[in-house]
Parts: sequence; C-alpha cells; structure tokens
Amino acid sequence: MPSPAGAPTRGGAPATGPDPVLDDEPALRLYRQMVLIRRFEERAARAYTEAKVGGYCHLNLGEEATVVALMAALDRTDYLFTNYREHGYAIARGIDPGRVMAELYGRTDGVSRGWGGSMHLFDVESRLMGGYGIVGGQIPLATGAALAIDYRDDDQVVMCLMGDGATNIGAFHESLNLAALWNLPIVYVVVNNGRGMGTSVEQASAEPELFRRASSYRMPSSRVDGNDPEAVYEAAIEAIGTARSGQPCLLETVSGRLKGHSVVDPAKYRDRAETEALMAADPVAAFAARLRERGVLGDALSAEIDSEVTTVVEAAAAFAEASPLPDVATLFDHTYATPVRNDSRRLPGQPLFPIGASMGAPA
Amino acid sequence: MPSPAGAPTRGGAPATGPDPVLDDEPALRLYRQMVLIRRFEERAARAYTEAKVGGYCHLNLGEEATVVALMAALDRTDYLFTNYREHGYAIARGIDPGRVMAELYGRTDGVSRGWGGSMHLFDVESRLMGGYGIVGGQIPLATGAALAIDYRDDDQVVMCLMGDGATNIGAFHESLNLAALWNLPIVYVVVNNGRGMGTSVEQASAEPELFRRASSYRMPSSRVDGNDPEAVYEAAIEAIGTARSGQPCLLETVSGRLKGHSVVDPAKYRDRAETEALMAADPVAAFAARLRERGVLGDALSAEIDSEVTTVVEAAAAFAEASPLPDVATLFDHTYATPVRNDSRRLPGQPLFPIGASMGAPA
Amino acid sequence: MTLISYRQALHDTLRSEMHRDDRVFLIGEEIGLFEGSYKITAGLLAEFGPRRVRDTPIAEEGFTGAAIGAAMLGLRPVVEIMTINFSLLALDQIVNHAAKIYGMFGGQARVPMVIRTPGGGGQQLGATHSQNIELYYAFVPGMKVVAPSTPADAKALMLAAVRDDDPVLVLENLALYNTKGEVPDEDLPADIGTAAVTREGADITVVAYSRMAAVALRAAEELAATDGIDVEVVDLRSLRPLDRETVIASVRKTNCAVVLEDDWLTYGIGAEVAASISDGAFDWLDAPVRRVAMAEVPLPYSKPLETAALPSTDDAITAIRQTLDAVARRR
Amino acid sequence: MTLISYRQALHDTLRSEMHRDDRVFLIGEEIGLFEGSYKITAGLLAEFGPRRVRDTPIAEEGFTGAAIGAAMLGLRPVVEIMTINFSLLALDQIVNHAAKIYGMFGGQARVPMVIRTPGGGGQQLGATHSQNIELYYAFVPGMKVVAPSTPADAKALMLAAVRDDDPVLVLENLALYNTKGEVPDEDLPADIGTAAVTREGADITVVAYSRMAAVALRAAEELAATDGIDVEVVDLRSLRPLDRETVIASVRKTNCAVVLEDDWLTYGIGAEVAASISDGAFDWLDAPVRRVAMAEVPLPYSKPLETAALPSTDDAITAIRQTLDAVARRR
Ligand SMILES: Cc1ncc(C[n+]2csc(CCOP(=O)(O)OP(=O)(O)O)c2C)c(N)n1
Ligand SMILES: Cc1ncc(C[n+]2csc(CCOP(=O)(O)OP(=O)(O)O)c2C)c(N)n1
Ligand SMILES: [Mg+2]
Ligand SMILES: [Mg+2]
Repeated sequence: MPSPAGAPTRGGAPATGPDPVLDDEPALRLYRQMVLIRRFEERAARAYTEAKVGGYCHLNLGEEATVVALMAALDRTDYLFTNYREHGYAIARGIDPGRVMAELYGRTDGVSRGWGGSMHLFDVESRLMGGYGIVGGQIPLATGAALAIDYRDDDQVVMCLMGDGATNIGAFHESLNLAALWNLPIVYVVVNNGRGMGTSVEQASAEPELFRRASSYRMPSSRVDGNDPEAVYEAAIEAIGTARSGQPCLLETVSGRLKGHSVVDPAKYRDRAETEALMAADPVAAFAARLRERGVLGDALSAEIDSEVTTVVEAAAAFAEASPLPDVATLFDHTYATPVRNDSRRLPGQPLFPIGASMGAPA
Repeated sequence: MPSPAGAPTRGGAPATGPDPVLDDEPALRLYRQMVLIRRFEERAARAYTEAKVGGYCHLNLGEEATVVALMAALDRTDYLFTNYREHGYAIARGIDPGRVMAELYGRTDGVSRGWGGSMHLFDVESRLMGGYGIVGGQIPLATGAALAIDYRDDDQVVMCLMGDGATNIGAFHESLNLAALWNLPIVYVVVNNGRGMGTSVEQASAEPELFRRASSYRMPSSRVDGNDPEAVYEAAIEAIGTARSGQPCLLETVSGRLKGHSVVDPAKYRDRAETEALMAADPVAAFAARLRERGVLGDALSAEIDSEVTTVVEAAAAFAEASPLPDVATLFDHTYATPVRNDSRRLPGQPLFPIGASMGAPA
Repeated sequence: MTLISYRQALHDTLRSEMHRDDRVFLIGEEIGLFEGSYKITAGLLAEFGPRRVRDTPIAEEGFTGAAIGAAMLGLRPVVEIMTINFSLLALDQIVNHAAKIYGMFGGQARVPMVIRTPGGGGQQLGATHSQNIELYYAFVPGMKVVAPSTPADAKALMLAAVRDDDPVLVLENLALYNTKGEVPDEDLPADIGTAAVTREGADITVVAYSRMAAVALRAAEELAATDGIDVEVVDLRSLRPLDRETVIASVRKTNCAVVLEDDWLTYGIGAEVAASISDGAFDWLDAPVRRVAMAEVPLPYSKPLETAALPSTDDAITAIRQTLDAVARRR
Repeated sequence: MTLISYRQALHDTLRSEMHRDDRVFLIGEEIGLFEGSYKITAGLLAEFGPRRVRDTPIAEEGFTGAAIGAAMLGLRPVVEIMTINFSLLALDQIVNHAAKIYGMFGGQARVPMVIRTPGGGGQQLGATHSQNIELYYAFVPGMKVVAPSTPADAKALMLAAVRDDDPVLVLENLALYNTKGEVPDEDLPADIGTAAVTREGADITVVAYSRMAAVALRAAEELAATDGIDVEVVDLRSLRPLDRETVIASVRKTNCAVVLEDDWLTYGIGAEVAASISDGAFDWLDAPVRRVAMAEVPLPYSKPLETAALPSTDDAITAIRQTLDAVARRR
C-alpha cells in the first residue's frame, strides 16, 4: 500500500493490534458518540416509518467508527463537506442532536431551518458546510473552500467526504487534479461502505482499491479499516497534518452499511452471508468488545452510556416534535441573499398580474 | 515505463534506433502522407487567411508522424473518434483531400456536406465517426461505440483520440472506468502536443505523465515518441491488438504543435527557445532525414513527392472552390432522421403563424 | 384493454420492445440488481441478462454518452437517468452530442436512443431532487421530448420513442408511477409531435402535460360538478415538437385558456404555450391566458413550504374560475 | 464619459474591482498566460499575479464548482467560461449548487460569485459552439442573469454582479466585444432586475437583450428614416429577475410589440416576454406579439445556412412592419 504521506499505520503494523492508540478517556468519548449515532439513526428510521420524516433518509449505521474518528481528528476551525449520509457527522461535530432531528422533521429549529431535510444539514458555527444530494457535487465545492483557505494564507483544512460510488463521477477526477495542481489543504475521504445503493465497489470501479486512484494526481493516499475508530483516528490525524502542510491527500476508510441504502431499501440484493458478515463486523459492538478487553468499559458503564444516550435521543425527538413547522409566509425568504427588484413572490394559484390590473381602459 | 500490454518498443530499446520497423515501401507511404498533411494544413491556413474558411481551424502541423502512423495501424473496418484537430486523420484514413477541403470551405461536397466545418469531419465509409469540438465530448461516444461492437460480438476496435488537455475533464475519467469495467475493445490515444491552447501539460495535469492515469482503471498504458512514425506504428499495432482481445488500453504519443492552437493564435506565450526546439524536432524533416540515411529517400524522389503532393493539395483547393455552397432551402433537412409532425421550419423573419391566420372572424 | 399502472405500462413496453428487437437494451444506474430506483425495470436483468440490462457506475455523463455512441453504431439504447435532476450531469452529452450529431455531420449518423427519466416534486426531496427541467431538452432542436400522463400514453409514447431514429427524452413523473388506467393490448405507437384533447368542453381550454394533465382532468371534473363549467383539456404529450395547432383549435373554440405546469413559471414550458395561444388565437381570446406553475424558489424540504410552492388541483380551479370571471367581465 | 469597446469596458471593470476588493479574483481556462480566448483579461495576470488570475485545466465542472466553494467561504470569484456552450459541463454545479445553496440550507451560506460567459452565433463555429442557452440560467430561481448590450451596461452590470452576494451570470456576446460606446468614468452599479427604455417611441415596442438589443436600435433608426415609424426599444438587461413592468408599461403605450432574441424560438427567452406582454397588456394589444428568433436547427457551419438561420436587422424590420400592418388591419 503506497502511503507516502497519507496515513501510515503505526510502525507498519495494523492499528487494530493490542497497543491502544487512544487513552481511556478519549476512547470512551468516541465510544459514547458511536452509541449516540447508532441510537439516533435507529430513532430517525422509526420517525421515518411514522412519517414524521419525509424525502430520502440515509443512515450512518455501520459507519459509526469512521464517523466519530474522522470528526475527532478534525479541528473546530476546519471545514467539513459531505454527502447526504451525514447525520452522524453533524452530531459528532458537536451539533445538538435535537437540531439535527428537527431538520429531519422539517422544523424551524432544524440546522437548516427545515429547508434542507436529512440530506442537507448545514451549520455555520461547526463549519459543517453542507450535506449534498448530488453524488460528487460536494467535491468541487470542498476543493474551492480549500482554495479560499490557501488564497487567504489561512491554516485550516477542508475535509471532503464521499462514498465509494462517488469516485466514478467526473467531478471527483476534476477536483483531485485541481487540488493537487494547486497544493490545496484538503483531505478527501472515501467512505467505502462497499456499495453505492445496490452496486458493489467491484461492479462500479475498475480499480476497486479506491485509494490508488489518487496516484493519477501524484496525490498521497492510503486505506484504513473503517470499522476501527482508533485506526481511522490515527490515519485521519496524519492525513489532516499532510493537508495542513499544503499537500492534499486521500484517505479511504473501509467499512460496511448495516442496512439498505436508505430507510426504505430492503437491500434484497444482498445474500444472507453478506448480511451476516456485516453484522459480525459491527463497529459499535467491536469497539465495545475492545474497550471491555482493555478494562475500560464494564457492564455498569455500558448501561449508563446506553441510558444516557437513549435520553439524549428521545429528547432530540421530543425537541423536533415540539419545534414549529415553517410558516408559508417565509417561502420567499431565501431565494436571494442580496434583495433584488422584480423577483417573483407568486404562489402557484396567484396570477402573474394582479387580477383586474389589465382591465383598465386601454389607452 | 509500465507498459504491460500497451505498446512496448521493440526489444525494450527505443524504436528510434537503427533497426527499421517498417519496410521501405510502407515507410515511404507514411512519409508521403506526412508531407501531404503538412502541405494540406499549410494550404488550409492560407485559405483561412483568405477568408475561404471560417470558424475555428486547428491544424495537425507537428503531429504528422503520429497521425499517419496511428491511421496506418488501424484497420479499414475499425472506428475512429477524434477531436476538432482532425484534418490529417481524415486524409490518412483515405478520404479524398478535396472533400476534406470542401468541408472547410463549407461546401456541399464536403465530407459533412458543409454542415460541420473544420471541427466536425465525418465519413461513414472510412468510419471516421466525427471530429468533436467539445473537449472530451468524443470520449464517452467512442466508449459507447466499443460497447456496441462488444454487444454484437464483432471484432472491430475503436480508436479514440484526444489531446493532453482533455485528460483533465470528467468525461475522460468516467469513460475509461466504463471501458475497463466492461472490457471494451477501445484504444484511447492521448495526442500529447504539450499544450491545450496556451496551457502546458505541467500546468494542467498534476500527473503530467498522462499515460499513468490509466492505472486508476487497471488499464494497461504506455507512452511513445510521437515524432517517430515507426515507433508510433509499432505501439499502435500493439495497443490495437490488445483492444481487439477485449482489453481496453491507453497510448500516449508525445509530439509538438508547430504553430498556435488555431490558425489565428500567434502563440505569444511561447519563448524563442521553445519554438526553436519544436522546429528542430519537426517530424516531417526528421523522418525525411531518417529515410535518406537509410537510402530510401533521395533528392529526386523527395522532389517528386513534393510536387505530387502539391498537385493534390492544389486540386483539393480547386475542388473545394468549385463545389457549390448549400442551398438555404436545405436548412431544415437534417434536424431529424425520423420525420415528425409539427417540427419547426420557420426562418427568423417568418411569423409563427401564417400572416392573417389569426384574422378570421372570432367564433 | 387492461387496467394497469403507469409503472407497469412502462415496464411491459420496455420488456416487449426488448423481445421484439435485439438491438434494444437498457442502461443506467441501479436498473438491474437493484431493479430500478422506481422499479420500472424490475425483473428484466433476470430475464434478459447483463448484456441487455446494463448496470452502470455513477457516471451520468459517461454512460449517457456511451449510449449515444452505441446508438451511432446502430444499437437502440434506452437510458434510465434516475431522476431528471441528475441529467444535468449528462447535459453536454445530450444537448451537444445526441441532439447535434445528426445535423452537425450533415445527416450521416443517426442517434436512435431513448432517455427515460422522471421529474416531479412533492416527495420532500428538497431543492436539488425535485426539479422539472424538461425545458432544457424541449428547447433543443434535434431532440424530441414526450411526456405521457396516463398508462396508455406511457405505452404508446414509449413505443414511438424506442422505434424513432432520433434521441427522444421520455419524461416520466414520480407522482404518476402508481396511477392506473386502461392500456390497449396491441402495440400502437403514438404520433410524436401531437397533442390530444383528453376531455372535450365548451367553456375554457386547459393545457397541461405530465402530472398536470391529470390534475387538469381532476379540476375539470370537479368544476363540472360544482360550477357546471365545461372544461376542455388538451394534453400536450409532446413538448418538442410542440403541437400548437391542436391547442389553438381548442382555444378558438372556447375563447380562453389556462396553462398548468409543474415547473417554474418564468421561462417555463407554459410560457411558450401561453405565447403561442396569445399569438395564434389572438382574435378569439376573451381574457389573458393564465398560467399556474411552481413558485419560483429552490424547493424547500419542509412539507408546508413544499406544498405551498407546488401547483395543486385547487390552484387550477382558482385560475379557471378567475379566468372565466375575467371573460365575463369583458363580454 | 469615455468612448471604449464593450471588451475594454469589461476588462477595465474587472481590473478596477480587483483593485477595490482583494477578495475578487478571476478563474478560468486560458485567462492568464493566453490572456483570455477573447482577451477580456489581457494583462491582468501580469498585473495581479497567479493568485488573483488563476488559469485552470479544462475542467468546467471542477473549476466552476471550486469557485462556488470559495465563494461560500467569503471570496468573490469571477469565473470565465470560455463560451456559454461549455457551461453545459458545469451546469450541475451552477444549477444544483450555486443557485441552491443559499435557499437549501435556509439562508446560511451566501454564494457571491460571477460567471462571465459569451454567447452568440454568426462566427461559423458550428452547432455546438454557437448556442444561446442563457435560458438554462434565466429559468432558475436563485440565479441572477444579466445581459449587457452596450459598453456602458457592460460596466454597470458587471459592477453590480461583482458586488452582489448571489451567483450572477453575466451574459456577454461574441458579436458585441468590438462595439463601442460612451462609458461613464464613475462606478455606478446597475440595478439588477431592471430593464431600460433605450429609445423612446410611440408606434411599437421592440423588446430585446444582448446583441439583439443593438439590432433593435439599428432597426428602429432604419425604420425611422425609411418609413417614419417611431419604435420604442426596451432592453431587458436582466433576464432573471425579469422586469415585466417596464416592458408592459411600454406596450400599454404603443399597443403592439415585437420581441427579438438570438436563441431558438420555441421555449426561448422571448416566449416568456411574449406571454407576459399578452397577459399584462391584454386589453391594450392591437396585434399579436411577434417574435423574431433563430431557426430551430443545430446551427450549420456553412455561411449561407448560418446566415439564414440567424435573426438579422432585416428580419426585425420585416416583423415590425408586418406587426404594424396587422395593427392597421384591426383598427
Ligand atoms: C449524480 C447522481 N446520480 C445518482 C444519484 C442517486 N444516488 C443517490 S446515492 C447513490 C449511491 C451513492 O453511493 P456512494 O457514493 O457509495 O455513497 P453511499 O450512499 O454508499 O454512502 C446514488 C446512485 C445521485 N444522488 N446523484
Ligand atoms: C469543454 C470545453 N472546454 C473548453 C474548450 C475550448 N478549447 C478548445 S480546444 C482547447 C484545448 C484542448 O487542448 P488539448 O486537449 O491538448 O488538444 P489540442 O488542441 O492540443 O489538440 C480548449 C480549452 C472546449 N472546446 N470545450
Ligand atoms: Mg457506498
Ligand atoms: Mg494539446
């Protein structure tokens, strides 16, 4: 695995070895976040089946290790661009789960005021620069954000997340080339969960070891076990450091997607063996087991975390439920940032010209 | 240079060595074509300055070795897709230079009946499937042509030409991935003439050794000296064979562009040294020198070729000049292949509804 | 005649055309193993195999362009673009290539292909996933664009599209997939470029297409029942070419018109329809042509906002009533 | 006031805005070393260096998207897309991202950027390089689209565009670059969303934009001289928002109108203008609104065909005369 400056694993050996990468406290913090995201996503799925959430709803189930580790490695002042599968990132970035859930419910207290929904979370304060629904659409944007940082001689980095399927779209190629040409401070993270909807990585990518594609731009890259939060954390720290020094890089995390592509997908294209293997590799259970092995997590603490997290998630749902729906009078509030003459504020049933307006006596 | 199945040079040594790749007769045939294209392009430039040719006009000056060698390697029944810099390919593919020139003149005897112009040469018989003006636009099309061949279990191949600059556009990436995934019979040829308009390869491509980009699709690739027709021929034969066996591949030919990007570009962005180096590497002169060295070309033959070619080119211009311009009555002949009700055949000055049509007495 | 859904009509037609002609094949994202995002192609991979039902990577420009190239060599690809929103990524291949190749090369190469893609809002999919941008194709000479509003037309127009030698965009609609209707058992391709009067009426002409053509019929029935208004409905069916004749003949009879559309008003499809009516039926019109269309905003996710922004049957009814009032005031 | 070309006005305005505001930078293909395909940016790389004048690879989607992302962080990029035809490759980034980001995230992120790009046929560039597809942007809520027809407006509208906090497409035109006109020396940004009456007249309103707004003035002068017809010309200047008020006020005065446009007739920009006039000036109109537009074909290369397909001053004159005849017949 060529990883000149990407995210080499400790001493050349896999980070999944016995040596803990993280101290107990940060390890537990990550674990707690993983459980929170797990429960949040399960709650979101329930809300969806109860028709409290509409549109498409894509969950991070199975990606919790990757999610929390990447976010732990990223500084507060760094920028994050991602796709539509982003609830977990928003939460791990520190946004109140209630505001995330409220967005799924389409309420005014949602992070995007109800305008975005599940696929389009945005938060200025935590520099979550958007979930985007067009596959690959965020990649040029994130590259441009890195350009802005470079232009200003600032020292933040941009992290740009994408799925495995997104590496086959033109925008990926164009963007990586630009970032490499211009030495932009950006880490592209390919969250390889094995499939884009029903299509496997092997069916979609002629080079299924996706991190290798960075070499077309002389960009360092590496691959890491996305089910291992400590390995991801270490790799991400390395990658972010590389990017901060002005060398863009790519990190591929390999994990699984426990459920269907979105809440409504029964994932019939998977056979039993695949499903079982995914369950067996469940990152939340695996990290819990590791922490237990290390003596960091016991039954009591585990139960405490579970109950605490359940409380947070229920509170989030209650907050969402209680938050008001947007007023129809606000429909035209966000078409333009700079007010402009003659912009349309017509509802579908209204005439283009006020009724009677053309009834005056002709000149 | 990794060239697993691309176009290795003979015995590992550069084909520019003393061993002739081609016998005398085919070598002379190529040389004659190179001179023909050189003179044709010079004549086209003159016609442009005389305003007989309009639009954009991009010449193959400096690429003659690549042009003739690639076309010599391609079978009659194979398909060719290319960009707008394609006069030479059309001629080397066996199309009458008069019909090519007539297209530049916008005449009815032009290969595209005057509808295409310099950038859009097309000829069913020689399977020149079009020059295309959108950079990279031909790459998905060519890939699809290869898909059709594969679909039918036929054994032709597609050759898809593009410039160095085109390797930075998304369509390149998407197409190569498809071809590799589906094992399509196609050879992508990157005609690297050092620049896309004024931009150098190094300024545009973070991996300037462009053939290496094929590795993102596990596609074999290689690079060859595009100023050496014998080396290109050998590499192309190899690449075409690979493609015919169902393994797409990429070949990069490295040559120069003797003049500006198009006829009107003075190429001021080049310094004197660069221009001189280009002139020194002139492939027509170099191949002439090699053939002289081998004793294949002498003064008399050289003069004979020159005069013969001059005659052909002048005849082409005369043919173009004599060919009629299209009749305005044919303007609506090529909007649709399948006739359809209610298609518009209105000229700009004509009313949408026949005049007086709305003047009948209202019901 | 059989009563089936719009989805089923599309599925059956594709299937029977694949049986009829080996050159017809399907290509697109998730159409095989996943059986299609909206299940139009369910079962076809199993029946025809991967040569005829080709799953692609996420590469709209690449696979749409590949279909164009395959069509140039004589195949008859049917491309599924998952929703019309994603077609923006393939627009260069469609507009600059599929639509141009026949003309640009002087009539030497045909591009017999179909692009199937659903439009439609109302599913809370947000600003980028709810657009109606058929305009982008209907505007382009060299393209043909059809928009079935019923299962019968889904069949007839799809048949015509597959058998046509030009690139045809078949506009489907998310909200129509489950609607049912009688579909003839025989294969009778529609005449591309012709509209249909789907309800005769004397009082006012309502022109619409796709989902709004169904809304128009609903509004007509409601108004017949409540107000005794006799609405004539013209379903455009084909957006390019546009059948102005049928529309104008209707308006010359009724002397007024309302246009319903699911896209944004300004520059939307309805603008051309309204302009054409105002021109071709100038001396017959007793009131301005009224348009009912989407509010001009990036469509919000939240339900009340989305609902407010999208044209409804009630909006159509309001516009029809107000137009007839305007007529009455002028008579 | 100084007499300069449209090209010079654009160049000077970009230059002075770059001096005024360090956040303004230029990005696009061949704008630096090559000095711009149409030389709008000549000399600016030498003056401002590669940080402010960024040459890009051929990657419209990538660099346009990068500009959007940079704008989200507060820079003010001015993107050059070499011609509007190539903008199709960036359409997803423009329509699904630049135009949506402000609304889709509930007003949290602004996208203060300019996309400059020329349209225009008549240079024998063939079907893919001669399109007028401003419609694709003018149709989209969230975008602003302006179309200067004079050097003065090139300055005023560019100033407004650069200083606006939304994505603004500035439509330039190949045929206008060398035209000259008086340009004020002060920096007076135009009011985006407003049309202008560029010639007052009593007999007929001609509505146009970009190149056709200049054609309209030429036709007006010619008709004044030959037929004594007094034409009022309205230059739209802004395609989104569209200033219907100014257009309709003019038509209510003249009682008839002709719309000139350089794009295809069916669904073109003129359709909305004609539909709006027919609605808003319904009781004032004495003849149908006539449209003069491009023939609906992929534009051929050959000169006689190209010339026949493009609207000319003579076509405008014919349409104006015939419209006035139609008015006379009805009065
Ligand atoms: C351009 C585009 N094409 C198609 C889609 C439909 N679509 C939504 S998600 C998805 C799969 C993406 O897979 P991947 O990138 O691996 O991300 P994941 O969903 O696995 O997180 C597809 C095809 C889309 N949203 N955008
Ligand atoms: C999509 C697109 N962007 C920009 C252009 C303008 N353009 C025409 S040729 C060219 C340079 C292409 O360079 P290269 O691919 O190296 O081919 P060459 O001209 O050197 O043969 C550019 C930028 C275009 N035609 N299409
Ligand atoms: Mg995935
Ligand atoms: Mg080049």
